[in-house]
Amino acid sequence: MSDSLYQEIILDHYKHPHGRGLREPFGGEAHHVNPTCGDEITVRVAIDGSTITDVSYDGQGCSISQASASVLHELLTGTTVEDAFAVEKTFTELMQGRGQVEPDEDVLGDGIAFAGVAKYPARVKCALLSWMAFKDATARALTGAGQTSEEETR
Amino acid sequence: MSDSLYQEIILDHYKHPHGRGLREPFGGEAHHVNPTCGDEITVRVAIDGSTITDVSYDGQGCSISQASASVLHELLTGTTVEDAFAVEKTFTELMQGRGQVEPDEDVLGDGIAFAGVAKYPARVKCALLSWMAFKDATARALTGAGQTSEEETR
Amino acid sequence: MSAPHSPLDVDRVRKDFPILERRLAGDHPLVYLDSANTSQKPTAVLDTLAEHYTRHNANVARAVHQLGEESTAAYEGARDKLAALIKAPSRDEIIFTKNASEALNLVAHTLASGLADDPHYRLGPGDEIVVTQMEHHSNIVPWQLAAKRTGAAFRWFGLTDDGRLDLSTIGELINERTKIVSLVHQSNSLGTVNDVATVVARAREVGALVLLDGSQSVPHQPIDVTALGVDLLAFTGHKMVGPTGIGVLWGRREVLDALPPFLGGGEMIETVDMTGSTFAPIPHKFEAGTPPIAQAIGLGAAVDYLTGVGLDRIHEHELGLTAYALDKLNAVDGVRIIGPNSMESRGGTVSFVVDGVHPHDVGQLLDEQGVAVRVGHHCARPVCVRYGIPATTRASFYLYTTFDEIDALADGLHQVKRFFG
Amino acid sequence: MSAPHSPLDVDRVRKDFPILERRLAGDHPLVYLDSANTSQKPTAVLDTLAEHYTRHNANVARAVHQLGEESTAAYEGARDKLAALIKAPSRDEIIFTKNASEALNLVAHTLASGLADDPHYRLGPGDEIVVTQMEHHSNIVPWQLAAKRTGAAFRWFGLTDDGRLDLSTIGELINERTKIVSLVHQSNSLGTVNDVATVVARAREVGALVLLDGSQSVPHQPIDVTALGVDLLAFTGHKMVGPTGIGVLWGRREVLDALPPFLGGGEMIETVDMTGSTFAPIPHKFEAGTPPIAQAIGLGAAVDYLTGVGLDRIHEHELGLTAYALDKLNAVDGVRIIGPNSMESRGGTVSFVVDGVHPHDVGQLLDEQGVAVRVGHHCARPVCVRYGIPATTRASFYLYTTFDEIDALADGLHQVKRFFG
Ligand SMILES: Cc1ncc(COP(=O)(O)O)c(C=O)c1O
Ligand SMILES: Cc1ncc(COP(=O)(O)O)c(C=O)c1O
Repeated sequence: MSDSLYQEIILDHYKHPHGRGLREPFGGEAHHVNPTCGDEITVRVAIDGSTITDVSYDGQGCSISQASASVLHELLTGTTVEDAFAVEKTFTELMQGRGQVEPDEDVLGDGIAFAGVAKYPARVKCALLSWMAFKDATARALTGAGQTSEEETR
Repeated sequence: MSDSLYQEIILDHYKHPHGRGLREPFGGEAHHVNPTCGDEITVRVAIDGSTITDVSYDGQGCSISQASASVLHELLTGTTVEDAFAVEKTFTELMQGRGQVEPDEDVLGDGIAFAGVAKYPARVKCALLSWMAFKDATARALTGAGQTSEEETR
Repeated sequence: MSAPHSPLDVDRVRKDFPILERRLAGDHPLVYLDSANTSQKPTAVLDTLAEHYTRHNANVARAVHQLGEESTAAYEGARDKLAALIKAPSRDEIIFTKNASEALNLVAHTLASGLADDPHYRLGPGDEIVVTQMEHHSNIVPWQLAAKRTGAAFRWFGLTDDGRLDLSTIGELINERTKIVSLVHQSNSLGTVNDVATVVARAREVGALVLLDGSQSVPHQPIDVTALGVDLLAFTGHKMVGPTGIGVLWGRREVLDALPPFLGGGEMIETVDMTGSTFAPIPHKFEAGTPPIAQAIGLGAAVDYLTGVGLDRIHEHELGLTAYALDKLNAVDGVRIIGPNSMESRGGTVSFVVDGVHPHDVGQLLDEQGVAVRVGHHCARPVCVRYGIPATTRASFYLYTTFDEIDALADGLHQVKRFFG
Repeated sequence: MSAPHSPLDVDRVRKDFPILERRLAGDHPLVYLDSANTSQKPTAVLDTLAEHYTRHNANVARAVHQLGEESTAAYEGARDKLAALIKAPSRDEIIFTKNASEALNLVAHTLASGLADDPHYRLGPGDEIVVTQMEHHSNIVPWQLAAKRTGAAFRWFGLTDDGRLDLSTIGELINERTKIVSLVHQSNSLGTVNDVATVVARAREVGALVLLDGSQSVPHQPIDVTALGVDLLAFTGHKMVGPTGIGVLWGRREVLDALPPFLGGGEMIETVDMTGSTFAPIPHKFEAGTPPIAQAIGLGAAVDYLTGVGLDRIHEHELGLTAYALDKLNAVDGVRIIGPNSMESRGGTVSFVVDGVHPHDVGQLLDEQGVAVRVGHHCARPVCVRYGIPATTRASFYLYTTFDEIDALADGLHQVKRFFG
């Protein structure tokens, strides 16, 4: 299964998720649901100055959505908000590239394992679920718009 | 054009219609319209006892609908009501037979020229327009239901 | 478990379906277990489509030329075939729609429009609409919208733990205020075949209409609308070896006559004037615009194909497959059937969950082995909510399904479990 | 009159349309002059359909398996092609329907449903709907029904003696009470191409929506929805060398977002609960149930074909044919053109009457010579009423039409006159 969607890295993150669990303190939280498959995730972001000090999460869903949250945690914890949004943008572009975009390991780290997912439109939503919740939670943390947002990710 | 819809007989009746024109007295009248092509006909029936003493008509439309009214006049004037309905039934069956019904010249006279029309569903309505108005007018004459009826023939 | 005998020569049947020779990624043969989603098409249907377009293509009911006559005859001939298939009392009772969803919406919209002369066919405040919790979204959403528009109440039958309609409250649920009961014949997510007779009997007592969603039953068994006793029946061509883009609404003449028009346009009229229009009799009243001509003709060919093979034999074949599949799946550790886990009143659609593995992952890994199943809520989300699961994996069978393919599914599930173990 | 030069290699084009080799009764070659009714299909479209059904057939948007991915990619790819064809700002603005009639009804029904949040998109008493007297029934009846349902007034532009919109009263007809103006781009019975810019400009002044019926224009000329300035555009696949069973509604995102859902069902939802549902964003919000998948893909191939030949060149070819046909027909004694009798703002559809011969007889006799035209009111009866005629004979052209075929029409008319003379 070398062509498989399920790269070793993804399976690893799925079976041994990094940084899972919701933690305090946090500046913004977002809960996203994929209505087509019922996957859901809650993401919390803690910010100190311009640095993201923690990304914590909890949720349930398929291996792709769960592993993606684990990678998200790993890539973005400790970066600046600006860098985090740049990574988020690159990851989203990779996912929406229908398999035509070359993944950049320097930027995406383990995230490049998701390159194959881009060929499966039905699964792209899974991979992006936590990233969209992250964007939302960060925006809330930055604007102080209150802690929680509920959303359905299409 | 031997296979043509337009048999000599039909053309003859179209160009030289028999008994055309609305006459008095009459016991029942019916006005029928084919909404798809705008053809219309008015048929009047005069009955004495059980005998149809006159079928008069006027209208406008294609050669098939006009020739058919002329044949109708010729076949049914002077017959008994019972015989007239039998002829009407035979003609209707021929028209709705999709070209599978063998026409009976003894019953239908010049009406057999319409056998070819049965193969053209769009034209069957034209051929039947005056016959349906006739049925209606006769029913009105018999029941004394008043003189006129307006109808759209489908 | 050895495969039981089938009344069909499935190897021969499969030769009629060219797609079944398709090789997938990794040179896996296609194991297509997603027929409840859409069925595959036999050569006979595809040839009919091609023949129509290359020899007879023309618009219907509007032309006096030869192609027009041919096309009209073929289109109306398809109506005859559909009428015969479901034993409709009259061919005029067959309305061609684009799919089952349009057929269901047609009924909901016309009842909600308020345009019917007879108040019996007008939904309003105080009226009740009854569906079930196992309906496809296409038989839920139109009624929710109709309720919202008219003020009628939207009510539903719940489900028992083993995947059946809970009819215990039928006496209260279907009552004097009920205008219509709309329910599925065979559930597309659970496989349950519903007890239509009981629902019809109660609806008759209170004078409610019954609309049956036959999307998952008409393709798989002989249907007789008069014996069923329902007022209306909706089904869809693409699930019965026909083309996409075509569905059917059957209704008793009296009911279809009483419903006001739905879509307005060319050919559904009797006469149009700027100051007002009158409408054609059924079936044309409900067929606005150029109908799916080639698709109706293709569906006619599909009916010929299915009746040629024999719907009773197809049904029997599927029952054999289903019994075999239930046995096989129940033998896989950690697999739990969602829906009836016995052969009583069920069809060839089997949903299940695998302990600890998300259905998306089940489906994807099966696909990597060439086994095509559907995962998700199958457009029947309330069923998943009822059973407290996010989604299921669903295998569904048809006349071309083999016992070997069910073995492939079971083998695939073992591999899924090893992979995520 | 000698045939003018055409920018198309029509002989080569004709080889792409297998039906054009058809021989009719009496071994007459087919002279197909009924393309405004429905067009013929090129091999490229038929091959695409066959390839889809025999290699990739599966339901869309619901499957994680390979066939499902392929089918979805092809279906959504067709949406991209349609968006490019009409220069839509976003692919999401392309809604697949079953035909133009459904597209037009979708707008009328959703405006009439009263379910929109924004009152701008809810018809009610005091509001006005404006159409024209040259609309196809599919753009009259839905609005008459909507007016009946909501109490809105139904109004229309009249026609001038030479077959054009009478815009002299536009200032009064389109006023502050006008919610929507729905008009045809090119008339299917008169051939008139309407002055859309003037209507749009006035509608903008009063804040009315403009829906354009492009059924007879999109197949025949390059279209740019932004340049046209309309809010919504409806057209139909079967008239543009595509399959039957597929149509398109384009709308500006803001407008489509504001309209409430139309048909309810599978895949137009975001989430369904028995207690209420939410809806998917466009385009899926308006695509309930299994869409006409193969038909949309086939229409995509039709778009490729048309753009490959070049819509500007097709348009120019048709203008040449039309000028030639007007000359030829005007030269036949007793033939009177219904509609513009000049080349100013008109397309390749020519209606006429023959003195003393009923259109049915004209059409039938032409058919006996292999010439297929349409006779009747062409689903635009008010036009016939306006000009005091029961019906017309209509010849309509497309990219595969030759100048010889127009000669055949003129010869046929001479024969008609001799026959009934
Ligand atoms: C101008 C116009 N509008 C609408 C339609 C309706 O299209 P359809 O029959 O494909 O729904 C037609 C063709 O029939 C037409 O010519
Ligand atoms: C039970 C049931 N009803 C309705 C539908 C809707 O059919 P379609 O998608 O063809 O409109 C389906 C299938 O999708 C179904 O399984």
